[in-house]
Amino acid sequence: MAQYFGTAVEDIFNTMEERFLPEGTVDVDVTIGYNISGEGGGHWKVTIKEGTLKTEDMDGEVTDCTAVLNANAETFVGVTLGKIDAGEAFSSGSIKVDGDLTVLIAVLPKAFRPFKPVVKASSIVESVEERFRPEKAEGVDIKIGYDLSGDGGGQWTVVVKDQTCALKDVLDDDCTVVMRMEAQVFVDLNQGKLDGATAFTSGQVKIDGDIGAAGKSSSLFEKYVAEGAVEEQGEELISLKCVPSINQRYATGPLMGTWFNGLKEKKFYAAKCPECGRTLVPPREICAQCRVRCNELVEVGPDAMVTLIDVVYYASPDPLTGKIRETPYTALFMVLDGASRDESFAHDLNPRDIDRIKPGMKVRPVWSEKRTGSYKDLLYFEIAD
Amino acid sequence: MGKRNRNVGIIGIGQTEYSSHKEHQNQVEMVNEGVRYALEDANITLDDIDCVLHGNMELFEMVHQPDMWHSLGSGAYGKDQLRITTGGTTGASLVCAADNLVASGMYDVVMAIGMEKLQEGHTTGGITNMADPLWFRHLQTGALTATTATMMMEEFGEERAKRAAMKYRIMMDKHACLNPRAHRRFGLEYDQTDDLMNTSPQLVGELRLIHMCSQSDGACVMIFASEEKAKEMCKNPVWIRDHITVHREETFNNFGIEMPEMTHHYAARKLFERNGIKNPVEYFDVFEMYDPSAWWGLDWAREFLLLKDDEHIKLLEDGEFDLDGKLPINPSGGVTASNPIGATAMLRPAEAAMQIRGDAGPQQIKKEVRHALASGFGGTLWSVLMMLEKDLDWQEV
Amino acid sequence: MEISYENTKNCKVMTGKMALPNQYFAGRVGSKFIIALRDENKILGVRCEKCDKVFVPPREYCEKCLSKLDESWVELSNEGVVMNYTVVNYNDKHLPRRAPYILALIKVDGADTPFPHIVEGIDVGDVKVGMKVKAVFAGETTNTIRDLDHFEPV
Amino acid sequence: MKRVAVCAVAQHKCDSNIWHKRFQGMLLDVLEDIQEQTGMHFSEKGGVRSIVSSSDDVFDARTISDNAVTDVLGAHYREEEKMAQEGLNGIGYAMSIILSGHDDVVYVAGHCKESQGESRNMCTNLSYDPFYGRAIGLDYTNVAALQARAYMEKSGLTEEQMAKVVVRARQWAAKNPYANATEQVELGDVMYSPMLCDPIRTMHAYPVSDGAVAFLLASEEKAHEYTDNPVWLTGFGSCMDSYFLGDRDLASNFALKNAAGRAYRMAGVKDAKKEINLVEVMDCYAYQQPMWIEGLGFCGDGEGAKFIDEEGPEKYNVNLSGGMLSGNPIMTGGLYRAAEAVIQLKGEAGAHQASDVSRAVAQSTTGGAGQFHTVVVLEK
Repeated sequence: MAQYFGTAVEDIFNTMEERFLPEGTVDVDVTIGYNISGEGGGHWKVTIKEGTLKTEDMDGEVTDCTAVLNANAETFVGVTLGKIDAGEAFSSGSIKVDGDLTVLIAVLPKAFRPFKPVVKASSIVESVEERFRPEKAEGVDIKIGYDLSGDGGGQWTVVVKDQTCALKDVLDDDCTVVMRMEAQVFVDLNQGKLDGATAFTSGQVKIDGDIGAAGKSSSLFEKYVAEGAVEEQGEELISLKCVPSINQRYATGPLMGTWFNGLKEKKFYAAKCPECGRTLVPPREICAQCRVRCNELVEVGPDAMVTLIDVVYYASPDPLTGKIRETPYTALFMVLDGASRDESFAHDLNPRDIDRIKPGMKVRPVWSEKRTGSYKDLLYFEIAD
Repeated sequence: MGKRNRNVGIIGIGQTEYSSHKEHQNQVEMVNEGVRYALEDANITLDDIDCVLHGNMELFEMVHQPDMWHSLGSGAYGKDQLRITTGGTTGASLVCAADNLVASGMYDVVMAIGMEKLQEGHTTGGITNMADPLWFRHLQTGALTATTATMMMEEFGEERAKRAAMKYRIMMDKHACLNPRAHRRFGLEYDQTDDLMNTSPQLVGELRLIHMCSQSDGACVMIFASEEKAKEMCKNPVWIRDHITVHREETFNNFGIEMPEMTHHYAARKLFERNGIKNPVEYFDVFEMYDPSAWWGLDWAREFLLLKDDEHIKLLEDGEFDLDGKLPINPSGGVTASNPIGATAMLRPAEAAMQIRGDAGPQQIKKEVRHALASGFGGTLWSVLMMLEKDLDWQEV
Repeated sequence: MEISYENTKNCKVMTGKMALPNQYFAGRVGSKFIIALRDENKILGVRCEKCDKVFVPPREYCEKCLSKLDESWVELSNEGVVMNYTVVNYNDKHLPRRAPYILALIKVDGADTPFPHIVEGIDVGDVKVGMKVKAVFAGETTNTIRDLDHFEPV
Repeated sequence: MKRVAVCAVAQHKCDSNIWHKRFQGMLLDVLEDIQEQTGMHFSEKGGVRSIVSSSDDVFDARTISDNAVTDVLGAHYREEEKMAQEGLNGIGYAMSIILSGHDDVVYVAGHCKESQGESRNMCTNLSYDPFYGRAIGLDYTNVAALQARAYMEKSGLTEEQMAKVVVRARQWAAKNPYANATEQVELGDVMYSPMLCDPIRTMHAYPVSDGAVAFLLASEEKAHEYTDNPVWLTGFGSCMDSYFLGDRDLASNFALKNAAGRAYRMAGVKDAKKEINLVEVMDCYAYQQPMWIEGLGFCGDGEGAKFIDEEGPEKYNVNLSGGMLSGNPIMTGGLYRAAEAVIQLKGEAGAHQASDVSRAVAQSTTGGAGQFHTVVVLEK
């Protein structure tokens, strides 16, 4: 099985079940397809629905999902392990997404615990020559034996002499010290998940021979760092998540106050500049161009002509709730009837009109049934035929 | 404007690397890294600094009066200190302010610090918080819009416009790949143009993920000195000739049937007029532009360089904005590569000054750079434009 | 419609809030300090040889002489002296305790600079400058200086 | 050296809850006031091109707070820079715009609405670092209390002297049409007002305030176009102290002494006591009036308390505006100080006009417990 950063593509899908977080997906109903190209790749379909997970290994190209992710195996593993920056992979096109990109950004982090590569005892032992620190081995002449039982186990001898280090995959008879334990215990010890003294005193590790040599041997090697798990193995860096929050009382003043009252009556009030006649929607206290106070409000609209259209495919999550608007949605720039020609007003379009909307079209506002004089009174605009 | 009281030279530049991961540093330590590099570059110590200028965007890190805390690393202890912030333009505003403060005679040596640690905040939330809470905040999500892309496709045809924007983007990436401090370095090739312009995920309309700027952490620090001090302290000071700032009202109400003159165009028109610059493309040897997206970068080249019709697209297509072209744009890789917001607009004059000094590193332009243009952008289409010179030989107009 | 700015009939106050999510990093130096509080119940400082001072909280570089300090760690005592104090008598969301409580500047033995912290285990009226206090560590971590929960009289 | 003139000032009346105006409306009021006084305009030919604003993103709850007010600053298609500290620093920066030759007229305006947020202490808590300061709940009130104790220890400042400062502030405030807290109080009212943060009592602390201030500055050559009665800005200086409270000597006035020294040097003032006859200090808490006075050099080290008893405040015309204790918002505290100094020097202070004032000093502070200070010298 092809491995990238010490991990096979399959490992990621095979561990989905155990990494799944049902509580994070209560309101979710999505299917995500994965087409992973290259050696070790394949096709998978993941269905997340109301706190349940189904992972299917597919025969061919996956299509017709909420979102389909296409990438080569190396990129996919790299991004999963955090070895490759996800944003960069998207930007540079080495990951492509069909369908709703926001699903991947919004759903996946809540649905799964991060993937951690499976570390094998053999990879730890086999990296011993790379991790050897000759400067610490002056005058050292020992043979350390490893006898690891259970899944992933085996027998090895590490020979340290003349400031060199050699690995043999047999257990020599004349070892200075032999350490015997379950392969998993060995992995946990090397990953700092298990304290050496505890393991020894509880009998999980048995040491034959020179116990002192066993103690000293640890300083002869750099700490083992699993591929793809650099950060976890590195020093702990403290971070603090918080949401500083201060309640506010925003004054409307007489102009915006009247604007909100106007919404209740389905009316738009613009401030009119007494010098240039420009209309400001929503109203402002001053005409920025003429630097004169606006003392008059005039009614404009409610219909408008569309000047520019922005179709938004990527909605940023609301920073407070994490909720994301349904995409795509359409933001309109328009000139309200009776407003000055250089003055645009922006609002949303009824999603139903998204395929038909064109610049130059007439649109009309759609109001909330119950209007209280707030921004919620105006729902969106729709094509007026 | 009026006659300069005295000339001001750039004598030191310090930049951290730009990245989205600086977990190993707190804000103070990141600022301090930039300060140490700038002092080292200028070959001076904190004792030589009279006044420190600080700027970032408070709500990105959500720190009130951050210069108070950052004084632990900014070198401001015991010194005069001012804090000027103007959103995205902050870094450029700090350079303008440093120029004014030194030229005034109030201070001889001023150190300006632009910083942002976007990883510590919520960039989109911070930008959305810029909108009026009474009306527009509920409609806005971040700073994404495709209005420029739409208008360019209308004017130049969809295919040509999309291809040009992507060529601009790949050019920026090629420049960024040379810059060891740049945050995003993809290694894009021009033969990926078709693929990227059609398959990079769409954010808004034809504004795709690949077109958009990064979110970075980093600090940029510059040291400025009066003519007399600069000549005494530094072998090759870079001189600030003039600068202009143009802000506009809060509302994005400029997409009506008639469009107003863009602030970028207004800034360039006024600045070049009062400095007697007839043909900016010929006059300047490098342009470091605040280009938040490839679409904006290409479109704004037309505004800042006072070009007509499709001249800017032709210059791009003919390779004249490349490193060996007539007017290289953003040898640093620009904002699509690195964007620590409070520092971003300072990177522009900093990188332009390094080009003039001739020590910009791998992204150094081959031909001699004597005249540089740098821009800042922020707010609701705010613009800062400044001119840097190798020699003190310009004529006051 | 004529608008009178003196007439407040149409003026309103809309409620809202400013709230943005943040993630702050303590950095290498800060992490070492907080981890020592949290895991070993030890207070660490850094020494600046040039300024001849032991600072706490620690910092990477000296703000005055720019000496690098993050390799000159000093383990400090968990006991110290109240150098200054106030009794906080108001309540607010950002405060760590309900009023009244004692906020003090405490100089732990071995340090040259005191730092602000909470003093408990004494009537708020009885706190005095010069009082000897000792650190009480928190059972649960917040990954801040409050892993040292408070000081109390010796 | 060239001189910079203050042609006009405008102050919005302070109040603890200006609920019926947006801060934009408050700024428009002071803009119109300045235009009325001076005929200032912004037209392409000969109009104002440079604007310096002052506001704060956290107090305004707005990212890029100056973006919200560009139009009411007259800054549409003009140069504008935001001083993101207390606004007196903006006066210093505006001076540099004129002295550098970059421009010869600058409009300066600042605003702050403390009433908008639920708690100003929550705002200032955000100025502390997340791990050591915020976690302990530091804010500008409780760190001021630590400084108050240190200064009381050093100078012997008593409850009665602090009460005297507050009583006097209210007396002068009653004569100032722009002041917020004008209700008259007796010594006992202050001395037995509830403890806010020992030793700071509720009446020692400035009231929550909303306000806006504007200035028109011009070069000596241009000033006559706007006024016949200019006041000259002759000195500016600022200074930063350490951030960590424990790194500082809280009672030392380190930053203020340096800031004042620089401003006096620029203005050619050798002995403040002899050459300055009006003082406006940003006394957010009662103990700060004697302490800042001391830092400005009007009495010896540790003699601020004695200064109060010896009627120093009357002798040197200290805070005839009523000062911060009668209510100005924190981000414009120094701007209100300088505005008062200007109208006093112009002889336009009305009921609270001092006689024979020729040179004034205005001071402001940013940060907790006076971490940073700014000093401006103004002359007739």
